[in-house]
Amino acid sequence: MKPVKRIEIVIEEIELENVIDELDRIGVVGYTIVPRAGGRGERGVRYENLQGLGNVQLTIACSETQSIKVIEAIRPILKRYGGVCLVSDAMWVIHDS
Amino acid sequence: MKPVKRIEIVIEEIELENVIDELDRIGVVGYTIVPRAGGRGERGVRYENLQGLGNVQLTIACSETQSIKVIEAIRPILKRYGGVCLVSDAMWVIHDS
Amino acid sequence: MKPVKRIEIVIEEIELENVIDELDRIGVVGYTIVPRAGGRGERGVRYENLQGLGNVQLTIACSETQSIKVIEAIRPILKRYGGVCLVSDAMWVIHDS
Amino acid sequence: MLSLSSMLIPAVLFFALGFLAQLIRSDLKFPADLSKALSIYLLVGIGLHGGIELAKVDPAGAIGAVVAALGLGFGLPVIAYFILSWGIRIDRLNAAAIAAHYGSVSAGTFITAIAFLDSIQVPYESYPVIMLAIMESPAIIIGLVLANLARKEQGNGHEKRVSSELVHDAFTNGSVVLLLGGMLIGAIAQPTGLSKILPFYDTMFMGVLSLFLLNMGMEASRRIGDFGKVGPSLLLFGIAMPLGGAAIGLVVGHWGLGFGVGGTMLVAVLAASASYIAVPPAMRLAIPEASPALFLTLSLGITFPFNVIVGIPLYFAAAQWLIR
Amino acid sequence: MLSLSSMLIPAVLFFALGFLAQLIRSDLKFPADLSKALSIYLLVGIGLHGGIELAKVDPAGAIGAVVAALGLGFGLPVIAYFILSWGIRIDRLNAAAIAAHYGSVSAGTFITAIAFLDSIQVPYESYPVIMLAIMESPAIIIGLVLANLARKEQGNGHEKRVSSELVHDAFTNGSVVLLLGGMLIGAIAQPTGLSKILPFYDTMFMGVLSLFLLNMGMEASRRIGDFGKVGPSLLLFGIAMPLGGAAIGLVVGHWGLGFGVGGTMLVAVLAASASYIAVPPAMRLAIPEASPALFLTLSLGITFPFNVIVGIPLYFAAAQWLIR
Amino acid sequence: MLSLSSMLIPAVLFFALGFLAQLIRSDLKFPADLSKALSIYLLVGIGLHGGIELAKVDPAGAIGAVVAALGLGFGLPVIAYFILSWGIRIDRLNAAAIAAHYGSVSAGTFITAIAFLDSIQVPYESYPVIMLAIMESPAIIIGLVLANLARKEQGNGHEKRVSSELVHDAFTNGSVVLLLGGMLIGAIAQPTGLSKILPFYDTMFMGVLSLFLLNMGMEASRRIGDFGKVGPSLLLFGIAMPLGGAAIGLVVGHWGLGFGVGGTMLVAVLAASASYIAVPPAMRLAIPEASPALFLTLSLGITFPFNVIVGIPLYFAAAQWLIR
Ligand SMILES: Nc1ncnc2c1ncn2[C@@H]1O[C@H](COP(=O)(O)O)[C@@H](O)[C@H]1O
Ligand SMILES: Nc1ncnc2c1ncn2[C@@H]1O[C@H](COP(=O)(O)O)[C@@H](O)[C@H]1O
Ligand SMILES: Nc1ncnc2c1ncn2[C@@H]1O[C@H](COP(=O)(O)O)[C@@H](O)[C@H]1O
Ligand code: NA
Ligand code: NA
Ligand code: NA
Repeated sequence: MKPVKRIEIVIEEIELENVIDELDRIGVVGYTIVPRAGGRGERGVRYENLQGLGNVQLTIACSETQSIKVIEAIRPILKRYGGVCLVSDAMWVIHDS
Repeated sequence: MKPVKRIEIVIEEIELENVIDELDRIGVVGYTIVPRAGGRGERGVRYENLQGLGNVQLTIACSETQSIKVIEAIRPILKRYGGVCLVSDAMWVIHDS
Repeated sequence: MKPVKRIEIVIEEIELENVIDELDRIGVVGYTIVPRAGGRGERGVRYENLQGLGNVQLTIACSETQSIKVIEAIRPILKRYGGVCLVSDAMWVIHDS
Repeated sequence: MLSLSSMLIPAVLFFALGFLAQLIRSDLKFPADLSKALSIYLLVGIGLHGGIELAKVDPAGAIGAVVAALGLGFGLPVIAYFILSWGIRIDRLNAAAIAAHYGSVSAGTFITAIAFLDSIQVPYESYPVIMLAIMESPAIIIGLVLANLARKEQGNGHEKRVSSELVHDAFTNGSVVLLLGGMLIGAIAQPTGLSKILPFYDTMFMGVLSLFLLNMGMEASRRIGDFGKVGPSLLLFGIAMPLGGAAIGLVVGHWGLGFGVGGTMLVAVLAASASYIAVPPAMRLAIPEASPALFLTLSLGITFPFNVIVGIPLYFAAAQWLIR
Repeated sequence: MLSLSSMLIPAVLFFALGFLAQLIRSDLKFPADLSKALSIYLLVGIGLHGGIELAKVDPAGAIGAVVAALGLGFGLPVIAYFILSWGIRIDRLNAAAIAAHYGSVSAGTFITAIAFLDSIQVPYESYPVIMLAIMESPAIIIGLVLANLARKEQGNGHEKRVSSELVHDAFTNGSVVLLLGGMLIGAIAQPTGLSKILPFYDTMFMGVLSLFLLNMGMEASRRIGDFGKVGPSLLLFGIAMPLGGAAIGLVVGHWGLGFGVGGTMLVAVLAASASYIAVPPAMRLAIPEASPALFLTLSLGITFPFNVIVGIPLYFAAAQWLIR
Repeated sequence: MLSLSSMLIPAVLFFALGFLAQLIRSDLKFPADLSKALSIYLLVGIGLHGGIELAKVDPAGAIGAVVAALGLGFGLPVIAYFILSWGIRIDRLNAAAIAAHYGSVSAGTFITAIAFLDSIQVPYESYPVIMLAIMESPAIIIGLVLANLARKEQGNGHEKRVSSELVHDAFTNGSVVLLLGGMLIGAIAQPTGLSKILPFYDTMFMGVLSLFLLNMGMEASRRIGDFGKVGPSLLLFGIAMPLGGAAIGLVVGHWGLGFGVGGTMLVAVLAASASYIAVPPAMRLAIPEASPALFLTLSLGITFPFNVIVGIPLYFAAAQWLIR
């Protein structure tokens, strides 16, 4: 097992594409998406709907150095569109495939 | 980034309303909901179905002091209806919007 | 609250049955499933689709000793089919039901 | 012979197909949202049809049906409760939760009964649809009252008062809203407009039912795993209670309401059926001490299949025998 | 009298049912995927019908409709913007976002208007469907242009240029693709093949609309909670703007395009309606400073219900009065 | 001319629309549950129709079709495997996985072929539907046998025995259950009851197909990104293999089974089509070393579009030429 940073981002469905473009730009390959999420924050209640104004939950496991790039890339998006980004420590079970 | 508590709660879909009422009562604004979850525990298997007896996953990032209130508010509900509540440490990426 | 290991596994929908069989074999009762997940990794992009080739997110809270068994049981599956497994520390809110 | 032909109406065959698919552990998946969509359609559709028919008949005639529905809705759960707690001697809280299921009704069973009557071309009164809508709720209230009495006896503090909130939930239940709403729209909507939406609710109705029952067969089959937890005496209850309920329903339908064979049989089906959509979540919330493994397995795993395959033709034969 | 009968067309009654269900806090759930499915069906269906009709008429005649649609699509948001920022004095960015909604159209309102005309058996021209497809996009561009002007004035650096990307998004919007695609297929598909798929898009159309409006009623009702944030003057705008738009639409439809009562009324509906499906996400992306609580509440919570219940019969009466 | 008119049958046009929508990066979303729902409907519907027709014809006649289906189901993947591993020289495990896809069938392609025959009003035998149901499974078994041989040669320990479990999965596959179940119900269900559900499965069938193909067009288009990974020789295989399969199918259909133009063409379509729903997950589980980027791109991104747009009319023309 190797230590990694676990980054958990909640943003609006419609922003997902932009965020993934950012991840590509900084060379982050792996991420997991949980669509159809809802929630509440400064911008009120959000839930999955016809307009696609619900949330998605994005989980990224990466090295500390990459995590810093991710955070810097994500921060302006969060500033502009809202959402949250939580960072914690985890151990990645290596399966050397 | 500021340190926060990450509270992860898994309860039945039908209890969600009560839990949110509790959060309102103790002044917790932000949370993320992942609906249509399933799982297994002491009360057997649960999955999303017509009766709405599936689970939802609730994630709350808050200050330690708030986290204590949340836990106290959630515990009786867990005792009565089952479910799990995990608490861990995380760093919140501040975007001062 | 008692300290536990939080194991987060992302695998393909179609493998879920095998993984649960493994959990039964090693006596892990509790888990939470978030279906319809997507993501990207070494094996390219995955998303929920007609073929059931999307991902599921599996969360398991268990003792450290159990966590070791889970990891050993999951590793060959990850090696063969891909996916990720993250392990972190968490506190379990006990509700002695 | 009646029974065999009835086994062969598509509705029943699709139920059997779903049941079998699950039994042989097929990987067939039926999206939960699809069954939610189908049940919305079926509830609105049955409501619309009912409303259109009711607009044609004497409203006064409905009063008897309403009274009968309330009587059954409040009476049946009490009967079930006593059988369960005094007869089968299961704990009071599970008894209350199960009783609520048998006091309420199953729209799926009711619609399958209508599919049965249609396929053997037997006419039926329009009043039973009102009874379907009315009987959804009372049993939920009774279930909670019984649970609270039980809790008082056990002297545990968890009494959840029959709060206005709970009564509210019982009567604003989604199924009730769709049924009553559909009936109202069917009764008052402007005819030309109505004629434009009816093809959707007519042409497709029995076909949609077939897919819905395919899924319900799968769900019923899933419950088999819990038969062990339920135990023989409760499993027997799952068959005896609908038979008893049907008997009461036949009496009420024939002598009480003076319905013909079709209508009498539908009242029997209402009394015999147990709710497996609206009541389970209500009981889960109101009586968390009760085990879904018991009430869901009984209503969805035993009574629903029994009514669909054996009950419906049986109750029909009985109604024919009564009214010959 | 017209108004009452129109209140009683099923489409409106289902909208009211959904609105009520939410109001009484029923636990009725309508899967998001179901409403996505219904809207895909409705957009393809209205496109197909339009395409079939258009294939029969003089294509030259369509040119006028196209020009009118572009005129309304670019003109209406500008008008709305000035009313909002100079009249009601809300900040420029919210003004721009709201204006875009009112410059665009609501397919749901348009189809409900057709349900209205069908149920009172009034014929209508086929050109308005093209206008529906065309009017989806321009307002989105205008909205962004206005927002950028506002940002320049405020001198904050966040100008997001009207990038080719954004224009791309506006014109490849899912609704537009389904509408235009459906129209094209309806116009060119081989007749026998077409006759095989039409029953699906014909027979079910109004029924599917009824379920879609049931859900939209629920969504509209959900917005009530935000009325406080919107405030009286904006709420008034939510009713005045469609009235003004309808007036312009009546003029364009009657004098500009020489349509009959049906067609003129449909142009009025297009001008009066505000988008609540395609434009909200576009504005959320392009003008994140604007509050969804304002533009969604206005378009979905105020203007849509107003048009469905009061507007449609009113605009029809006005069209009759014009063309008597 | 045949080919052009066939391009213009709605089924094909909707496929093209979906393909285009994805190509221009429209934000059009098609819920996964919706396509699951549509495929459940289509499989049950095609099964029902088949069963009804089969009940009318000589069951003995079906024996030949069953034998032919088994022959094609076991033979085609072997042929494909040798072409792939000896001809194109890709590794054995990917060869085995791809071969399984081409040995199995695509219900979507088969139903589109029926839409084609219906729209040019050409009759066809009812036996090919049985073949569709039978041909789903054998290729999956063959694929695994071939993979195990390959693994033995490579001497890596990962042999996964053709366990009873795997055979079970192959034959209890959801598509097979719905097809065979639908056929059985169509064959034995009580006629009046059947007549009540048929409108749903008849009236809507081709319309539902149109929406399903809209989504499949989107999915096919999504695969284009992986063309690079696939490479020219495999892409060529994706077009050559269906042509070869079709040739074999024409021989089997005409000389082997003595079918007319319609039936012969359907057998050709079965042999030419590659599975993109049932087999991918089976191969993903059984041969994890194989790359979905290869087998999905070939079956869904190349062969399916080729068959729908070029193949179907081509195979029909060939059948006409054979049987003139
Ligand atoms: N404190 C929090 N804990 C968990 N999720 C949150 C929190 N605050 C916001 N969110 C999520 O982020 C989304 C956007 O937040 P906001 O931009 O503050 O409205 C919300 O809809 C929630 O899903
Ligand atoms: N050890 C565990 N790890 C993760 N999730 C759990 C665990 N135990 C229970 N759960 C979740 O909590 C739900 C209710 O648990 P229970 O009340 O014990 O049946 C289950 O359906 C699971 O989704
Ligand atoms: N670094 C990562 N962070 C989060 N999720 C990942 C990561 N890498 C892979 N995944 C998830 O695991 C799935 C399979 O990964 P792979 O086998 O590498 O293609 C992906 O579809 C993602 O959902
Ligand atoms: Na009952
Ligand atoms: Na407008
Ligand atoms: Na084939």
